[in-house]
Amino acid sequence: MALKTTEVEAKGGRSRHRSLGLSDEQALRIYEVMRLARAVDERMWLINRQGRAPFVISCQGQEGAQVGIAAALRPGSDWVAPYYRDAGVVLWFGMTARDQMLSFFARREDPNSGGRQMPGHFGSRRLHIVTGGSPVATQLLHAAGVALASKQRKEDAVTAAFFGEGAASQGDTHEAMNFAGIHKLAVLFVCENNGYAISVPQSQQMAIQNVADRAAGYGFPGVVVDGNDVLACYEVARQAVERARRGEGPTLIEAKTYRFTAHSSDDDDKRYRQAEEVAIWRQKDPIQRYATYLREAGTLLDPVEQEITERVNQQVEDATDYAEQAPDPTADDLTTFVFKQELKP
Amino acid sequence: MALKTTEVEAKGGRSRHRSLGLSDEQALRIYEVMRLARAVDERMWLINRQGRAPFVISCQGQEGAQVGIAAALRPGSDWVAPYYRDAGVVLWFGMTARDQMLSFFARREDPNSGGRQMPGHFGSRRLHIVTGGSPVATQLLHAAGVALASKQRKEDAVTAAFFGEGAASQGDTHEAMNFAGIHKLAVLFVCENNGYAISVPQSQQMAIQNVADRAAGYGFPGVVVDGNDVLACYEVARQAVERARRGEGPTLIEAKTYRFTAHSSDDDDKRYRQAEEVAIWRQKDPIQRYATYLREAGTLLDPVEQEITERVNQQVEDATDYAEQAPDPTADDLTTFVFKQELKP
Amino acid sequence: MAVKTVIEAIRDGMDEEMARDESVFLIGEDVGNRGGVFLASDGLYKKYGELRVIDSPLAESCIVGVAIGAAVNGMRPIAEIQFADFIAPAMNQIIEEAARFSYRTAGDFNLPMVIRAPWGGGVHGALYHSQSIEAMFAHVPGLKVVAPGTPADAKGLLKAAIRDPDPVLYLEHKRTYRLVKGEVPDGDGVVPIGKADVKRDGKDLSLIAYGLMLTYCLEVAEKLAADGISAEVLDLRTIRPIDRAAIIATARKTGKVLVVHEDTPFAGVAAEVMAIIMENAFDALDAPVMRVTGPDVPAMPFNHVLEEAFMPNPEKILAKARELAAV
Amino acid sequence: MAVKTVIEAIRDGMDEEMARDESVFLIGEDVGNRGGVFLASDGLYKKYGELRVIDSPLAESCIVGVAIGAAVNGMRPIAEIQFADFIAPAMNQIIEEAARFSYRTAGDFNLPMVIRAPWGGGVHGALYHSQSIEAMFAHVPGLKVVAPGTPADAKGLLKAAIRDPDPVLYLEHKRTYRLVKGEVPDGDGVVPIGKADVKRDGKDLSLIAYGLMLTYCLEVAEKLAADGISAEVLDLRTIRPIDRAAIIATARKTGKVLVVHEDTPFAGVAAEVMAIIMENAFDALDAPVMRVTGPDVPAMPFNHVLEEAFMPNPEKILAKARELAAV
Ligand SMILES: Cc1ncc(C[n+]2csc(CCOP(=O)(O)OP(=O)(O)O)c2C)c(N)n1
Ligand SMILES: Cc1ncc(C[n+]2csc(CCOP(=O)(O)OP(=O)(O)O)c2C)c(N)n1
Ligand SMILES: [Mg+2]
Ligand SMILES: [Mg+2]
Repeated sequence: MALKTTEVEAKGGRSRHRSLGLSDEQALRIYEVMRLARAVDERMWLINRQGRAPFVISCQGQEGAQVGIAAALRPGSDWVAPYYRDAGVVLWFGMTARDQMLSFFARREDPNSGGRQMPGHFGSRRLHIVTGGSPVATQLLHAAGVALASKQRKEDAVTAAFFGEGAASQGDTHEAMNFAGIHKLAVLFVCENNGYAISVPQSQQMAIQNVADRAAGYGFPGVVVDGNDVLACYEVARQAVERARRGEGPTLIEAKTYRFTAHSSDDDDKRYRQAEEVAIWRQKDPIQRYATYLREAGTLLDPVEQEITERVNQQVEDATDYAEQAPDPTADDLTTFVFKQELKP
Repeated sequence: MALKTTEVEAKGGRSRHRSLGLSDEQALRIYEVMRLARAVDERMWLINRQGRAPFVISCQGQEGAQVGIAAALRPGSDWVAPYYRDAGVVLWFGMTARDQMLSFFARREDPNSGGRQMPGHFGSRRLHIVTGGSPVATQLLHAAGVALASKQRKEDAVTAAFFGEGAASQGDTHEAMNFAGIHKLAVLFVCENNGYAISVPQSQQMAIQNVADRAAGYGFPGVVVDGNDVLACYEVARQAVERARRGEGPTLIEAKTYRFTAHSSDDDDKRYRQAEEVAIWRQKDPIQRYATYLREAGTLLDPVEQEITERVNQQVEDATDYAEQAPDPTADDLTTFVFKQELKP
Repeated sequence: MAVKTVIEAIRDGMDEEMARDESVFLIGEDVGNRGGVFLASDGLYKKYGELRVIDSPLAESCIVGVAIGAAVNGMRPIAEIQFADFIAPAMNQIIEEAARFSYRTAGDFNLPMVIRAPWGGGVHGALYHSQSIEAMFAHVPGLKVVAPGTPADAKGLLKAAIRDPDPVLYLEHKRTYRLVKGEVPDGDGVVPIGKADVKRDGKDLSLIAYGLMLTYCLEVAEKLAADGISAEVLDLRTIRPIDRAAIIATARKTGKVLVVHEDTPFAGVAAEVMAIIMENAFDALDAPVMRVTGPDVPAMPFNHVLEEAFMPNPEKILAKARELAAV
Repeated sequence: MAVKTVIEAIRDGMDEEMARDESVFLIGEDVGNRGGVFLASDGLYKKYGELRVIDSPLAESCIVGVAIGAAVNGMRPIAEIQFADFIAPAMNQIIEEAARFSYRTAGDFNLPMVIRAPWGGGVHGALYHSQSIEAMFAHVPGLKVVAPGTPADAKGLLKAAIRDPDPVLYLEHKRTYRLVKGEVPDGDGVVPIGKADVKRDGKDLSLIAYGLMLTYCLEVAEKLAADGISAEVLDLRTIRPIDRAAIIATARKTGKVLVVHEDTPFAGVAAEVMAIIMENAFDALDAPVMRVTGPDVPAMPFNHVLEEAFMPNPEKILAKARELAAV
């Protein structure tokens, strides 16, 4: 039942984005958010390696899947339940570089958690980003619940839950897909399959090639897509979103991708994967690849690229400066908000 | 990937059991165990309705799947992890009517639990029946673990885990199948799909027709079989056992069946299913159906049937008398065996 | 005022809140057509339809996880766990998710949701239909835990729980369902979460309990009165946040306290009550605080002899209370 | 005797037991090639191969459930939970299954298995890499729970746990891994489960702790000595079955007890220690037993200011100990 769409790229040629209904501006916006996600991430590593912040966890390599899929949603009315790599998703949904950096430095102003959670633990009620903790896969059930509420109120919002192929092994993943299938909920289950769960390769995680094949067991379609092809990701997500809005139920999208960095700043990926493998995947960098396409399509002209680069750098600089200076929480902040309180003190 | 074998019955005709490699004795033994399971169960309801015991949970209607599949295993060296309906399985594996009744009356001598657990919570280390609690689906992981140990010690034992289609919704079911698939463990996952989980119909339990279709998501075959056709069950189980012993990994067998009774003596099934539906399924009684076949095959002659009936009745009488007289545990038994103790006091 | 059973009070409480607020809905195993295995939701499926009374798949993590998501998106779910004994598959969603949503977002998210779970023994339920689970959950900051013992409190606390902006674990003692009857105020009575209740005034010693044990302690107090011992009975009602002031007040008043619960003793609610008294009323004690609890074994056995041996009952409580009174 | 860190002691303990007994094997996330995220199993995959050092899928219920099954069938699994914070998905398998196998079969089944879980904070681990989980599990009869604080105890208790016929939850404090060094006896030293250890003799007051807090309490005792206060330090080492005799003895000896843990207070281990003392040494107390614990919030925040505010540390313990000494 898993529909292979890896061949999607062939279609459309130099005006592929237009044939997908994306204007040049939209296509460039996607590019810019991917660039921004990458740039913030790179800066965080730099700062971490200088000992100025204790922890990074990265989106690098997965920006195509993240932004491509998020771009098919409607920020503000649709919902996302991202996981820790999904900088690309949350930036598309309205988080800023500054928000990212405030979280990275665990400042009081961090909109995700007030400095309580590690970086990468996104959440914003206002932006419709469901708060995430560290335990993997729990968010798939939250997404199903968010979608249930939309159905109960007869709203057409779509909810997308993102997770790794490791998280697919958790019972919650099964329970969420089963529930969403039964109730034909408007959910996109998006598996960013980067081949590893920390050190554990896919072959030790499951006996199958495609996580997407599991969708058949829940009565909805599974789609495999090249996660490093941002437009292909956009395309399958758009189809899934349309299906969901029509009330036809969930879709499982498996984006095959790769992470460029170690699992996190606490990990040493040389213990479990070859430098050559990383190098091969770096050749398939979703940002480079998209840039090449956009240049060939005549959409990304040199001055435009330069402007984007400047804006991105500017945001990273500003965000870093702002966040590094921003105040820490105080010891008094330790005991607030165990329960709902009407006002932030 | 789910291979339909509902047509199996057509093959073989009047000597079907012989073409499956079952001698007349074996075929009759299967029949007798089905009869015994049914007879003990019926007696328990009678006693319960008389107020002499507080709780029954039944195998009635599912004996074909239970005994047919168990018969493909080797009691003593193979293992089973049954669920609460599996009287047919444990009787095949060496439990006796007396054991059943001791458990039903919660006597001290109850080999499953010393009167601690409800009836239907089977377990015997000696008989290779993994102890079951009430939480559904946990036993699938236990079965995977038992099979892992067999693999680690390079033994060819096969382990069968039994569960309902409701239990298939639990995360543990997913995790167990995934693990067994990865390690190609010698496990049979046997889903006795009786269409309901207490009151919840299959349509509210999953969006698919066949639980067996999920096997594809774990890299091993799924088979649908008519659970009321004991020989068909035996056949698919034998194939799955052979595959497992060859080291080729698990099989998911879905036996479509029905429970004749309410969920348990605490349930009122009139609240959620029609008398007509029950009546239709009673027409498909696996015991009647098998008896008809055996008679037509010339295997079940009247005197044989009479002997079997007498033996079964005899066992039920003896078991009831013995167990009803048997002593209860004493208050001192409350605190023993929280941890391993060398001797039963 | 009408006399109701605990189960009726719960059903009424759900019904009234569902009528009052469209965002309230029920999800759990067999809660729909079947009306729940204890008939707690009998009639609600017909009345409110399949979008508001949802038969879930057999998966507790799903029940709670979906409830969390729905609460995020503006609903007020009541998640029913069929028996408290089957809550463990949902532990991760309850403890690591629901209890931490507010804290981990510094108040940006809150979860107005109730988890209802029938608990406790004395119903021939054996190891897996008799458990006490309150200590484990009460240990977790970020959850509220209530355990009413009377129909009025059952209804009033259920309403409070449904209207509360935070996750509440609502424990309903199975044995009290039809055993305990009492007046239930008409109208929209809410019993505040976090307030214990002196169910009987006394001066010689205090019995502190909740759930079924409240009924037993009231019985014991009656018997003690016949001996000339005046026992105060404090019904905790809410286990978390616990009413420290009420505990300290009764300890200071009588100087002798007996805490009673069915749950096993180690790091249970009684231990915490003892610690609170140790820290706040040590100087007022005339005797060490004592406890009567379930025994230190994994769970309640099926056989009736063993079940009786397991359950605290009026006789056991009375014996200990007399011991305490005599110190 | 060689000086080792806690993490080395654990690695050595696993290695020696795996060499000694072919039925011992390790299963968990990243324990294989990667050697565990803390390198606790570094080298073992190479040495013992893929059938004895198994990289599990990312599923804790699977890890524990498979370990249970393997233990049923003659093996002695060590199940590693990568961080104690991620044990909740396995709660059902641990509490409702592993802890009840022996009891529910009246001794027919027993499960020789160890669940290792790195716990505790002070490592910038934030809400989900810093948790204390001991109270919830210690509450459950049928489980043994150990929490060593020194390399020698870490190794000796690990060996005891692996050889034990029952399920043991083995808690290793992450902060002690490389911080705490000490002599580890050569050879096959087993530290018995269930025995506390007086790590420092004293007569004026008692500090009771385990895990990282042991190290802090020893530091505090040193400082108190400078004030002329003689503090006894009792290391529980095993939380369940708790060493009641040792607790009662030290309480009777000094008459003043301070219990210290990182875990939140409500119905925690300190509450149980206080209850035990209340019940058994009330008459010997010169002051109420006191506790220093983590605060009553869901979990330890990431930001260093908040983390420091959360963690008990020698200063906070010292202040409370002085308060107690002065009563
Ligand atoms: C329930 C749970 N167990 C363990 C962990 C520790 N952990 C964090 S990330 C991770 C691997 C996740 O792999 P995958 O889902 O493939 O996502 P990826 O990091 O590869 O994007 C593990 C084991 C966790 N966060 N949650
Ligand atoms: C974890 C858990 N939740 C709930 C229950 C209560 N319960 C007992 S049996 C049952 C239905 C099981 O249905 P199914 O798996 O289809 O088996 P069947 O009884 O139909 O044979 C339920 C909900 C339980 N035993 N365990
Ligand atoms: Mg991955
Ligand atoms: Mg069923």
